[in-house]
Amino acid sequence: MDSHAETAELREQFETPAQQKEISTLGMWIFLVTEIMFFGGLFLAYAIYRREFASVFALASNTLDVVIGAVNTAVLLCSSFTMVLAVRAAQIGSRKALIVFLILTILLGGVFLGVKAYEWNQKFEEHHVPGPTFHLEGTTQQGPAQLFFSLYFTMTGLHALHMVVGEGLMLFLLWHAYRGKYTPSYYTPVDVGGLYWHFVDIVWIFLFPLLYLIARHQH
Amino acid sequence: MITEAVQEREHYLNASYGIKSWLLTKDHKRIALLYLHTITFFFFLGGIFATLIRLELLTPKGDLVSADTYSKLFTLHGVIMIFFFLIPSIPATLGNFFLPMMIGAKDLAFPRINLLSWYLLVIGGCFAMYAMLAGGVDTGWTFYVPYSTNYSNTYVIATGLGIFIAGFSSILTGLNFIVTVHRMRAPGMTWFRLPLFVWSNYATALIQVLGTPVIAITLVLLIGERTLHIGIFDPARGGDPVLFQHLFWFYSHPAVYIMVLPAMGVISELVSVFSKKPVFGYKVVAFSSVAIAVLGFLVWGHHLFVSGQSVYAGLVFSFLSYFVAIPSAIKVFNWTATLHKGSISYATPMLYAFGFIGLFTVGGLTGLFVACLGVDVHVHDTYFVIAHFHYIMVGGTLMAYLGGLHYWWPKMSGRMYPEGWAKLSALVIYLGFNLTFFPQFILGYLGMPRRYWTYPDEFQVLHVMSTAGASVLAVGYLMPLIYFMWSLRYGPIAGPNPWGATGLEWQTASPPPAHNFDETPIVTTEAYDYAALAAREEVKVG
Amino acid sequence: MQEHVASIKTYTLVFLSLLALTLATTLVAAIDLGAFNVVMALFIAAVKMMLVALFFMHLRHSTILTKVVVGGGMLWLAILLVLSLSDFVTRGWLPVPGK
Amino acid sequence: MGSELPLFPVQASSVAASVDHLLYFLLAVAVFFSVGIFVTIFYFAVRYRRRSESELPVPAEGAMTLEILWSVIPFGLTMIMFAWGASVFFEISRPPDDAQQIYVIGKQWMWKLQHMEGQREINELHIPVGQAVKLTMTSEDVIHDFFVPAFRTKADVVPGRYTTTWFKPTKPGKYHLFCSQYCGTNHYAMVGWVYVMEPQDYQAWLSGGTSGSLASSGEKLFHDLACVNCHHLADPPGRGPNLRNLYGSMVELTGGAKVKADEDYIRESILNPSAKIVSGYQPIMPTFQGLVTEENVLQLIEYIKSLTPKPVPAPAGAGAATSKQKPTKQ
Repeated sequence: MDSHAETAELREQFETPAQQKEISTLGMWIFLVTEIMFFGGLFLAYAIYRREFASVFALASNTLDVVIGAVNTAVLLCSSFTMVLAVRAAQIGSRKALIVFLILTILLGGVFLGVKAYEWNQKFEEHHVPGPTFHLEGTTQQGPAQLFFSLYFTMTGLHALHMVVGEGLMLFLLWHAYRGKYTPSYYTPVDVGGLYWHFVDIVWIFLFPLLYLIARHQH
Repeated sequence: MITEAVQEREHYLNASYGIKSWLLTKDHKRIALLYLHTITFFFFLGGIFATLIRLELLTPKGDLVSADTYSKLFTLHGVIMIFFFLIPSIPATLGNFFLPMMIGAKDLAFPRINLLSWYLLVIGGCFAMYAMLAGGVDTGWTFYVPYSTNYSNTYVIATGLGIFIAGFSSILTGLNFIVTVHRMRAPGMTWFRLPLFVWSNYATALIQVLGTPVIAITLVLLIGERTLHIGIFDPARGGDPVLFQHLFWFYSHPAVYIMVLPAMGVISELVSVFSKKPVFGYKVVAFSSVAIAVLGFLVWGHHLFVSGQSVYAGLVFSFLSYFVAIPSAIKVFNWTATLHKGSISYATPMLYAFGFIGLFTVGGLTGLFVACLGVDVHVHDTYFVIAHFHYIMVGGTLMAYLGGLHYWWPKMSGRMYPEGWAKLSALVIYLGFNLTFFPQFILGYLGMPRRYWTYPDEFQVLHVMSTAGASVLAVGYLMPLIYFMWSLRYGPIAGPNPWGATGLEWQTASPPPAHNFDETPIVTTEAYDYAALAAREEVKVG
Repeated sequence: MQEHVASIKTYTLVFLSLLALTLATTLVAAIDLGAFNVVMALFIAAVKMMLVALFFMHLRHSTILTKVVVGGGMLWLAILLVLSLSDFVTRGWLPVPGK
Repeated sequence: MGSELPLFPVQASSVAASVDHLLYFLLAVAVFFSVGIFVTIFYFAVRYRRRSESELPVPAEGAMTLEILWSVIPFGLTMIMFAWGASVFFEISRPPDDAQQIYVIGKQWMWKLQHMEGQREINELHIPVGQAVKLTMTSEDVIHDFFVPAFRTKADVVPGRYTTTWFKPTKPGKYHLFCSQYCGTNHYAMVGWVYVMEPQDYQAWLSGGTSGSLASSGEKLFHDLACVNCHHLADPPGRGPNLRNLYGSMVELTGGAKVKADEDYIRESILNPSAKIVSGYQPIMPTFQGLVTEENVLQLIEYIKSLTPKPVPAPAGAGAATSKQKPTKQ
């Protein structure tokens, strides 16, 4: 594969570098629309079952630790912040800042995944994982309670998977940034990587209130 | 594969040789031929299952295959024909090959993603083939829960993964087409100078991008439910099986427009070229493609009228379903109007176009029957529905696919197909098709349910007629396979523009050079401007 | 398209408001607003989404086509949710079990 | 080669005629447009066939009036189809109040039908002509579908909830019953017959062999499962709400929501008690999920229904001595 050949110069089917950049971002945005529809299916299932089993969902949601959830959201927002600074660094061509901010983004992403792993582990210990060992205190409706946690694990699991892919993308960008490949006239991969990262952050922005904050007033 | 007889000019087929030049190609034309081979294989595989089903139904008793083999037959017929032949058929072969050429581009926006799309289809196909060879899947192509998750013990997961992967091939093709049409048109190629084939593939791409991800998440949930029992569709734990049907049909109804819209694009081209007239009401036909793509997403509930869906939702979906019928009707009227005062040639592609318009009209009108709440309660899940969607899929999309294949064969291979044999096979297919599927309308209204291994004796006469038609149809489909191969070696050499068409793809050589055009064409005329074409011909000759 | 380079100050301002909104939605959830809780949570999440999309994803000075693509994505998500829910919400309106 | 060749299904229910009239209208529109387009294309294809390769037809400009014409007219026709279809659909969806209740349980690959008088039938249904019948159906495993072509009615039978279909047979005879939602290997075998009989034949069939009405077996179960310990039928209220006069009434739940006590509510309260707690009571009732079969649930529902004296006289069909009127002894 001639990956070296397509560094800065133009791939053959495009007329101008600007056309190539605009096409890449347009392609990523359309890909993000497919991701919106992909997560959309899960949000539909969540909406239907929350409406049908409101009380059990509230009870189950209150077993999640809201402080950890909020802190984790802040961590992810912070990683978005460092990501956008990385893109800005690439725009103005300061290679060192680009590398620093990419590393920060990767680390913050790692922290988020670590906290998520800790939460999941906590759920395993409290027997809140759907299956034969499942038990949720305070309700006889164990079935719908398992439904909540199925949705919880599916949605956060899918989001975590997208985070892992994002981390891989960031490492790829870090490696090429380290080799000085990105210049103010050619930094499309960083911009496109940023779009993907911010999208994954937006998905979490919706997941956090829907999963954690259903009925905190009923504590 | 192509002998030296084709004049020794540099073109995309002899630009490079060897397996690597094909399996690692980034040329949209070569990728189109790779797709052509793949989907032809899957078409004949699905056809074998269809023949076995029809043979089994020759007699009321089940005496050819066992009951669960019969379930596997109709399931695999559905899965392979829909996901591995119909959905990729026109966009991936004719669309891949000609869309860039028609807009004057050197290639698609993302050539490497285009190759990845083909690999995804092949890998998905391998999963489906593994499931088939290992023991088949017996849930029906619709995979309804709770049967597919808790009660079937066949290869549901392998098939589901196969469709999941093949779905990404469709998404990436759609993404590629949208970006290409928006950003890589030749100078002068405004939106209203685009050939209608490009318009319909653009509308199809919108559906592929917006719809396919929902079937992806549906399959993820189905496989999750089947392996980990997450309970999302399990009624014992509060899950609702009707939710699966909503998620499934949200994609699967627009999917039928993924299958039929490119066919409409081909027909617009054929009708225009073979009556040497621009398509009547160009803008209306173009916008009706996009209208079908958009409205196609609002109507899926007509598959759930008797499923336990609420009565009021049934009203909403029936009402919206009639909106999506109007653009299709407009297209048929405009094609018919194009013929008026035209110079109509009876070349094989035009025979397929006539066949398409006739059969698609019947298919579309019976669609009004199943969208009507009162009648659908009776005909839902009967042979009436089977006849309806085969009229549109086989009578419509397949006819247009064959018509398009004949129409563009000289451009793709530099060879003409044998006209006489082609006309005969078109006629055989048309007659065989009607004999196969028209009796099924009557069967359906009589109440014969679908997916039945045996049936009451009084339905046998209609089933025998249908099976007879199926054998004629099978013969009709084998003929093109034979004479297309024959034409590659012995077919007469085709010039750059054998049909006198106005598209940009006919202004370059046949078969076209690797980069489509020696220099990027400048478009100055409107779409389908035959007068300008004639003037250009004189200039060249004079 | 990318000539415009936003200043660090704007990004920091957007970032801080995102943090503030996260805190706000967590605190608001503790107050019993009945059905309004969901609306409030989704509203705050939507504001945060707009902030990230407009500023961090440079949607503000993207091409019209990109904005249409994003709008289309949102609209299709709405079609999926609204039309599907139209079934689940109207169940039982006809006093016949299962209709 | 098989017996006679039927081309149109027999009309054997009150709704069949209206569905068929709707079909005739749709057929008329379809034939009109199909023939219209076929003939037009054939005529144009012959009239304007290509005489020579060099002829160049003058391109016609698109006529917007024509476009609007063949958009609005089809749209008008489709709206008629929609409205007429919707009215027939409501007729099919709403059973009349005096309909005779029959319970249907779909189970992988057989139909179990239960009459109020206690008769249990497998894959067969005997009903009197002229008497509307309401089927309340559920499934024990996958989705099935109760389809009687002669009656033009069909409804999916979904596990985990009740669905309803109804018909009023108008012609005595023996009609096909099909399962029309794929439910597994023997989906084809899940078929049966609906016998529509003259009223007196039906009475003769009815009186032959009955093992006590559904409500009486429900009452026995009510005691066996010790429901009576909490749900006292006499005055001192027990820990559970008194079920007398419950069916059809509006029940106030904790938190103020009001819900109608229909079959769905009773079934959910048996299988998922804490889903809806009546206000003023504690969520202490254990779940009976897995302890009771679908038939038991139906029997309990029928018994609870019998605790609500029916104001309207019993339907004509069930002339035999039903235990519905007399409150059974403790």
